Amino acid sequence: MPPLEETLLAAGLLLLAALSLFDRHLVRACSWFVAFGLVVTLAWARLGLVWLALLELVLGAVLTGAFLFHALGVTPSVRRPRGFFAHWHDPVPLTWGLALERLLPALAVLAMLGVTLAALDDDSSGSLRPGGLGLLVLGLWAFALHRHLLRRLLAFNVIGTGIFLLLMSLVGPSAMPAAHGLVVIGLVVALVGTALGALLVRRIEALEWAHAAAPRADDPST
Amino acid sequence: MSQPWLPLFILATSLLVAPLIFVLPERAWRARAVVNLSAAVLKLVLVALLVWGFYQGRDYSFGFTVVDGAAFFLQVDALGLMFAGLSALLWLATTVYAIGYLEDSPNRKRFFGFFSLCIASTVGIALAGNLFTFLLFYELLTLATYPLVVHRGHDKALQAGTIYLRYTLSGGLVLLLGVVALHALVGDIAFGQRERLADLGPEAHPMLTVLFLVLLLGLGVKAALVPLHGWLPRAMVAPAPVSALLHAVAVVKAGAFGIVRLVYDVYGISLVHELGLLMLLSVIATVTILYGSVKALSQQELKPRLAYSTVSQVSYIVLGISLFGPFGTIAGLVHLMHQGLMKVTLFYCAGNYAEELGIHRIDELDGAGRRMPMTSLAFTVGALGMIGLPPVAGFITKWYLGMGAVQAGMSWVIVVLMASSLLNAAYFLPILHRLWFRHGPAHGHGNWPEERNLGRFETSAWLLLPTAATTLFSILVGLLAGMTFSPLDLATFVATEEYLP
Amino acid sequence: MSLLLPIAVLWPLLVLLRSGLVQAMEQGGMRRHEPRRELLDGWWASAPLPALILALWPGELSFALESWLLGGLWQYDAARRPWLMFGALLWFLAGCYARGYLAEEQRCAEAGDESAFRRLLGFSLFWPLTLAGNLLLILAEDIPSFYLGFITMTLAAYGLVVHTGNHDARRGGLAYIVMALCGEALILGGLLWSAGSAEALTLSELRAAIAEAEQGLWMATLLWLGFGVKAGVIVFHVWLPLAHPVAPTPASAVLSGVMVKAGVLGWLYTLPLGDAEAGLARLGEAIIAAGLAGAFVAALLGVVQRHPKAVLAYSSVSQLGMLASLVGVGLVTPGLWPALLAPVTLFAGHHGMTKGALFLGVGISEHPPRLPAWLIVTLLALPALSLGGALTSGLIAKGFIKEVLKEGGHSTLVSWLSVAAVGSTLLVARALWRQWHRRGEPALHWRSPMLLAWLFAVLAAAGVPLWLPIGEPGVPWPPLKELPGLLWPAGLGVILAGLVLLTAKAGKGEWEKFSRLPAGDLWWVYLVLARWAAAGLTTVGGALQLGSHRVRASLVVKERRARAWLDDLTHYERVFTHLAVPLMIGVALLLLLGFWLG
Amino acid sequence: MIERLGLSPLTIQAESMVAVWVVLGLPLLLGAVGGLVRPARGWPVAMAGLLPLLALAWLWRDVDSEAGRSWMIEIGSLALYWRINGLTLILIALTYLIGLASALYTPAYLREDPQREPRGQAWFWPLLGILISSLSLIWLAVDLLSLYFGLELMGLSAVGLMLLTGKVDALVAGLRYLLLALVGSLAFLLGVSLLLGAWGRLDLAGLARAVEPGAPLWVAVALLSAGLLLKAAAFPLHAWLAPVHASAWIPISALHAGLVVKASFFIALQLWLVLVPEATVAAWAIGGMAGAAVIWGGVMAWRAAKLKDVLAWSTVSQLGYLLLAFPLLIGTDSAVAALAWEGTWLQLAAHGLAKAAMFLAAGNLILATGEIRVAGLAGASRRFPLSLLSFGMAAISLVGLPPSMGFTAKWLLLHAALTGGHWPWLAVLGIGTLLSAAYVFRVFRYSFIEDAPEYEFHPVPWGMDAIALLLALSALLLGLAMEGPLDLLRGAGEGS
Repeated sequence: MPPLEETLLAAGLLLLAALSLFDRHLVRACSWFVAFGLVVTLAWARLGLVWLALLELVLGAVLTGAFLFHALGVTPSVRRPRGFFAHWHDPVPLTWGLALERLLPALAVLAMLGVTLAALDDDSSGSLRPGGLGLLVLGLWAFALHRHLLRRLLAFNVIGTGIFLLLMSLVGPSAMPAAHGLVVIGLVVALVGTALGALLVRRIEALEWAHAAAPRADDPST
Repeated sequence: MSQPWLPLFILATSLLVAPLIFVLPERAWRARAVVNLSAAVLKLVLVALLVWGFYQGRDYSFGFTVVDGAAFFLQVDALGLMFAGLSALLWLATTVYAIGYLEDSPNRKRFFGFFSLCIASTVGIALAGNLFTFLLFYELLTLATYPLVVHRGHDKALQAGTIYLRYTLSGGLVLLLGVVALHALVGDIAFGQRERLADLGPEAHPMLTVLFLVLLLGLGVKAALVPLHGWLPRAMVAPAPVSALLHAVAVVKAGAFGIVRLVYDVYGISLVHELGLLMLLSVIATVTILYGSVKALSQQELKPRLAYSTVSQVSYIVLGISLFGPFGTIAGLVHLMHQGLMKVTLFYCAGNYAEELGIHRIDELDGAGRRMPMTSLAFTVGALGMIGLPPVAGFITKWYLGMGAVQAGMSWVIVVLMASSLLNAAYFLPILHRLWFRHGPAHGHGNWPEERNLGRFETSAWLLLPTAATTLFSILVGLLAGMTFSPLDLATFVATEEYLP
Repeated sequence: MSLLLPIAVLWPLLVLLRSGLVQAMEQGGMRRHEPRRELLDGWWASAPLPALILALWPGELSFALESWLLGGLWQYDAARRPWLMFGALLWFLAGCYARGYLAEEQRCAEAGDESAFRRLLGFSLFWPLTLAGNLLLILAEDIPSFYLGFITMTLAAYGLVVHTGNHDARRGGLAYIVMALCGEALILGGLLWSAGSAEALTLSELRAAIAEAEQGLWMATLLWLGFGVKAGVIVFHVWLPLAHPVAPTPASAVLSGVMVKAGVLGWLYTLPLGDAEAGLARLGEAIIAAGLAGAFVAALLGVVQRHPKAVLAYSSVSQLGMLASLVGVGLVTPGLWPALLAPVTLFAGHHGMTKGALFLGVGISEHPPRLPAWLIVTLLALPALSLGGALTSGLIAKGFIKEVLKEGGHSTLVSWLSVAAVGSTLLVARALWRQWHRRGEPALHWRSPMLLAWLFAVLAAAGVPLWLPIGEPGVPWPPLKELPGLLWPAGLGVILAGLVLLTAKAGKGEWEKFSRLPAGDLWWVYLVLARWAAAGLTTVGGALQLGSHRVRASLVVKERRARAWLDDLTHYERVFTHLAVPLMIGVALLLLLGFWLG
Repeated sequence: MIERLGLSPLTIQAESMVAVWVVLGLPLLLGAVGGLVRPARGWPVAMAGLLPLLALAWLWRDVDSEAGRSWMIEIGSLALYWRINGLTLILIALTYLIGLASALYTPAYLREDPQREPRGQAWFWPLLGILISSLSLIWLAVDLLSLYFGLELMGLSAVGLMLLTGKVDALVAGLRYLLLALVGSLAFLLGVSLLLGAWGRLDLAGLARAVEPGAPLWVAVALLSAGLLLKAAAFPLHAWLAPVHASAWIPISALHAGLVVKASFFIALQLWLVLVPEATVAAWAIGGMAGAAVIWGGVMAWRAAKLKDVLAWSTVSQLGYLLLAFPLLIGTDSAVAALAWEGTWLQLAAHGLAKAAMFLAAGNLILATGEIRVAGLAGASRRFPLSLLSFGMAAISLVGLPPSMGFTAKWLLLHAALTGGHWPWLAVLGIGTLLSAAYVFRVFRYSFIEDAPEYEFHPVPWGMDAIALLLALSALLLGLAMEGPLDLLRGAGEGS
């Protein structure tokens, strides 16, 4: 029976992840994600992985959040996104059928992992592992479901976090340094990936904007 | 004593000339001509040296391992020497011809570059000492000829090039599979190590039969055996020197040569006989001979008629080797040379008519013998040779084929020969009649399609000289077939080696 | 001295080369303003002279040439001597005759008539070439040389046949070349087969090979048929009456006098005549039957012809039929052959010279010399009667043959031959009659080479038994008591001819009905058959062509469709783009499944 | 074949370590310098490029004396395992060669490119340095942590390079590439996590001893492979490849198609050989994917309208050949595996050189004609014979016609397939040859058109042609001189 706070933590993580992934309002979703990052920091700290917590705080929550907001074009002064993020919602309408269909891959991964974990058969009692698995499934589902680039970036980050949690829950103490190494690299990669993605999104938007504005400029009537 | 360098030099004379030509600017036609001609002469001299050395009993071979179990191996034997000699000789003639033919036409640099590569591959095929090396040059030949086939660059040429590639690349692939399978079965076989396959014993025979058929399929495409001949008549859109070379030595002959190698030097004729495949070969050859002749009869244009004639004639080689016995062998081998000389002559003539008078159709040839007597004479000699009349070279082949057929107990082949002679006569003699006995523009009736006065003689001397030379050769190798070093002599030498180990 | 052999063969070629060079120089050089050189000059006429000299050489010669074809061996021996002699003589006479016969064209050519010059040039080139071939085939002992000579003669003679270049000449040429090529193919097959069975390279080996071979009968049949085309065996004879009338008269003379004999020579060279082991009696019987049939049928067909040369051509067919039946005897009764060879040779020589003289005479009757008419008629009738067996060489030859045949027990054949001789007489009578009808105005000077050559030919023909060296025992002169037996066919022929003449005089129209039969009889049948066959083949070929076109078109369509399909297929690429992550998971699952399976 | 990977025994030798570090670090250093200096001419690049080659020669001399070695590096409590053997050396040499060619080509290319992005130039050099170093690391590393690090570094720098053009379509394609690359890394990471969780170690030699078949291993390898195959653009996970190439800079395309996709393949194959050497069915499944890749890639290349698309799709197709290594190496007997081993690496090198040469030659053609469509090449053979010749020679290797390396590789693969009696792979190789001939000669067909309209064209500097030509020549002619390198490959594991 895992301790209550750990369970709560895991549940909070899942809730925040779900919110950040499925909130229809993008700025809000990003905000939820920052919150999610903070909770992950807490989780690491709770496990006694202080360095990891610190890294997660800086890289996972603060910098990633900053890049996400940058991508949206949202700054403290400008509160509403511009350009093609002006429409707030996902371009692809979500239907239940599609959502269920896209859940399949995530469930497949879940099944694979379930089989593995069952076979490993160690007496892990933490709630981190279910939490990690949940994040993984949520993230994969979202990744498969959404076409929106920013949402996919979010989903990617959530999956990454899920894998880190899973990893940490799996390894024994002898393998801890290697696991640390993996997570650190993974965090940095996630950040760089997010940053690149965010910058790209901005750039694409700027170019598209210019492209769309160009023909309009020589038509005075509009 | 082994002297590896001479075959390498021979290969290099045309292989290295290609980059040299590519480097020379398009406009430097004089320099290009000098390079081309000197390389061709050099190659001829080197081949002559090789022949001399070979008769002295010297051993020329060169080899290195490419990958485990497959070696690049050049070796000189009488058969290869024959083919190398033919290609060296015809390269010289065709180079001269091509210089004259392509005067003032675009893309000459490209043409001559690939032309040299084409010959390099042919010589490589001739000197190849094992199937791997043979395959190497065989494929290279496909590549080197493609730019020549599409040289004109118009739609028809490109279409022909595509079809050519479809056939030859597929054939090459099949051949590759066969060769690899043979390697997987017994490893690297140098040409002449016939006992390797024979030693496998009767339980390997089904496998060997299948492999033989696969290899034959691969080689048959280039040898234009029916029904794999479809590319050949279409490839006629190429310029005349290319057609000449394609038909006389390079592509078609490479296929036939490959079949000869396959039968004699890889499997060994006795093994093939044991497998019962000779009958199959002779039937294929017969069908090809008759089909090619009948198709030739229905052609209205000169070059396609010659092309179908090639389809028919090259199968004489296959027919020859399918006759179990020394005479059949001699016939097949000697036709390798004879057909080359005669066909090259005919194509030169076709090219001369096209260049000088713009003639492409047969019915435009009326009275051309008056306007271009030398060319027409050459054509006459070539045509009579094709029919198999003495004293032109073709007779020798036919004679030995007949002897071989009787020797092999396949007297029905004689009927094929008779029919083929008649068919050949039926499609060549009307041309000769038109040339010499009809009245045409030279007699004041009508006009030539596109007359150009290319030279002081009936046409440019560059065109006339090679034509005359090959004509002379085709007569001489027939008339003086009994001489030492004549193709017949060489072929007899090869055959006796084959049969009297 | 053995060099005489190659010289005899090569000299005509040198003459040919000379004519060619002269022509080339005239074309190349800017000498058009000068009058043309004479093409048929003395050098040209000298082409057969070395051969004639050789024929007079008493000894035997042989000439071997290692590197020639498959090993050349030329021989000059007693058996070849008569053939060479009468052949070369007739060639020479005909050559001299031609100089006069073609003098008119020569004048036109010199005056600048291009087409006349072309024709003459062709004649001047093909004549020696044909001659060279003819000489080579007589002298050759190795098979390739023999075949080379035969084929050279055959093909080059085409140029002589189509000399005038008009419609009839082309038709005659076509008949000639088509039949000749069929013959060539048969000969080639026979030679290859028989030579292959024993790896023979010389003609004597070949004969032995046929005698020994299991399928000797078939080889011999092929060869007999092949040479039979040239020798005018019935059914194959159609080219003779078509080609002879259109060829220039000297060419007709050598064609009929010498070249058709090449076929007979071919039989003698290749068939194992007189070989008791050969077992070809059945073929021999067939040959005799075919020969006699030819002799009769040709006579019947010939007498209704109008052109004198066509009549003479049929006469040749008839005579060669007799000759063929004699060759057949050589196969049926091999023991008789050694005795029969001499009369056969004599008969061939007699027929060659006489027929030559007759053909030359046709030209003479067209351009008669300024001599008394009775003299010309006599001179024309002399060889004619000789051919009928009534006079001179004909009488002696026939007597000789009858004697030998009777000794050999072939009396029936003798009777048949005698009956056939009636036909021969009728034929020559008809020929003379037609000549008389077509006679021209006397214009020729008596010293013209044409006339002299003809006169010499007539005399030589009459004296063939005197000078033809047929072998040791020599020609037996028929005893007087045999004469009636020998003369009756000719007499009967003359009488019949007279009767027919009288009948014809009585009712002109009736006679003309018979004369509608065109020369070349079966040729027209062949032509129709060939047309049918060609039409059938064209239909079949067209159908095949259409079929293959259809197949090709459908393939093209299919290919286009396949390409369109492929192009459509490329749209599915979007699926991979959209479903990349699910697909990745799918791949993982697939691999997992694979691991689980093994 | 696991012994040929040179995983053990561990040896530690200081001096070669230095050489290894130099080989790894020098590209980074030079990249940084390049980013600062931004060379506009080829010759400084050539001069600088000599340095890593010298370093490589040094390393080669050190290692060549023996069969190979592997060693452990400890960073704190982390243990990393690297090795060096003939295979590694050949791959590093290949990396340097293609990298150097691209680097040499770039200054001239950027001068000629009408739509250059000046900002991109500064980033090019450091990213190139990172890419080459990370590739070298991947060839060297034999523990999953180093491999993960190298893979991520390579992936990100490759994405960065691809984006340098700064055009919208490039960015969109790059973004998709980025996302998929990240997902692929996540799958990789997940697999690594499972392995680490199950057996507590990441070094391949140790894992090879430790692992036992079962669900954890299978799931882990399946996830690892899926991620790597996605990065390697194996069918059906190839969708990102063609659009990325369509708008990238030419030298970067050359580098990417020649090397980057192969790194993932290399890791995957290595993992399979170590972890699941007997998984025949799964290997056949990959073989099936390979066949589909060959056919699909070939068909798409044949139907593609743009020259670069042709090349990109041909990469997909050629990777199919490489994937045949799985069914031919996994669970086959030693004779087949020995042939396939050589064939695979030869194919990798052949395709790397040939594809790089083809991209460079195609770049020359595109720059010269200003046309990106294949149809725009009409008449090119008369105007740009040299570029076309380079293209052609590389194409020969791609099709696998003699005497090219591609031919030798195909020969070996065919030989292996025949020896093992794997008929489907024979068919795959055959169809692949025909399809590649079809798309290659389609390009030539256009180039030989004579009556084409005269496009505006300006020839490129000879240096650019020369680089393409040299690469193509090496792809074409080295095919016959492969015995030495193959010997190195064979000898790679015999020390153990």
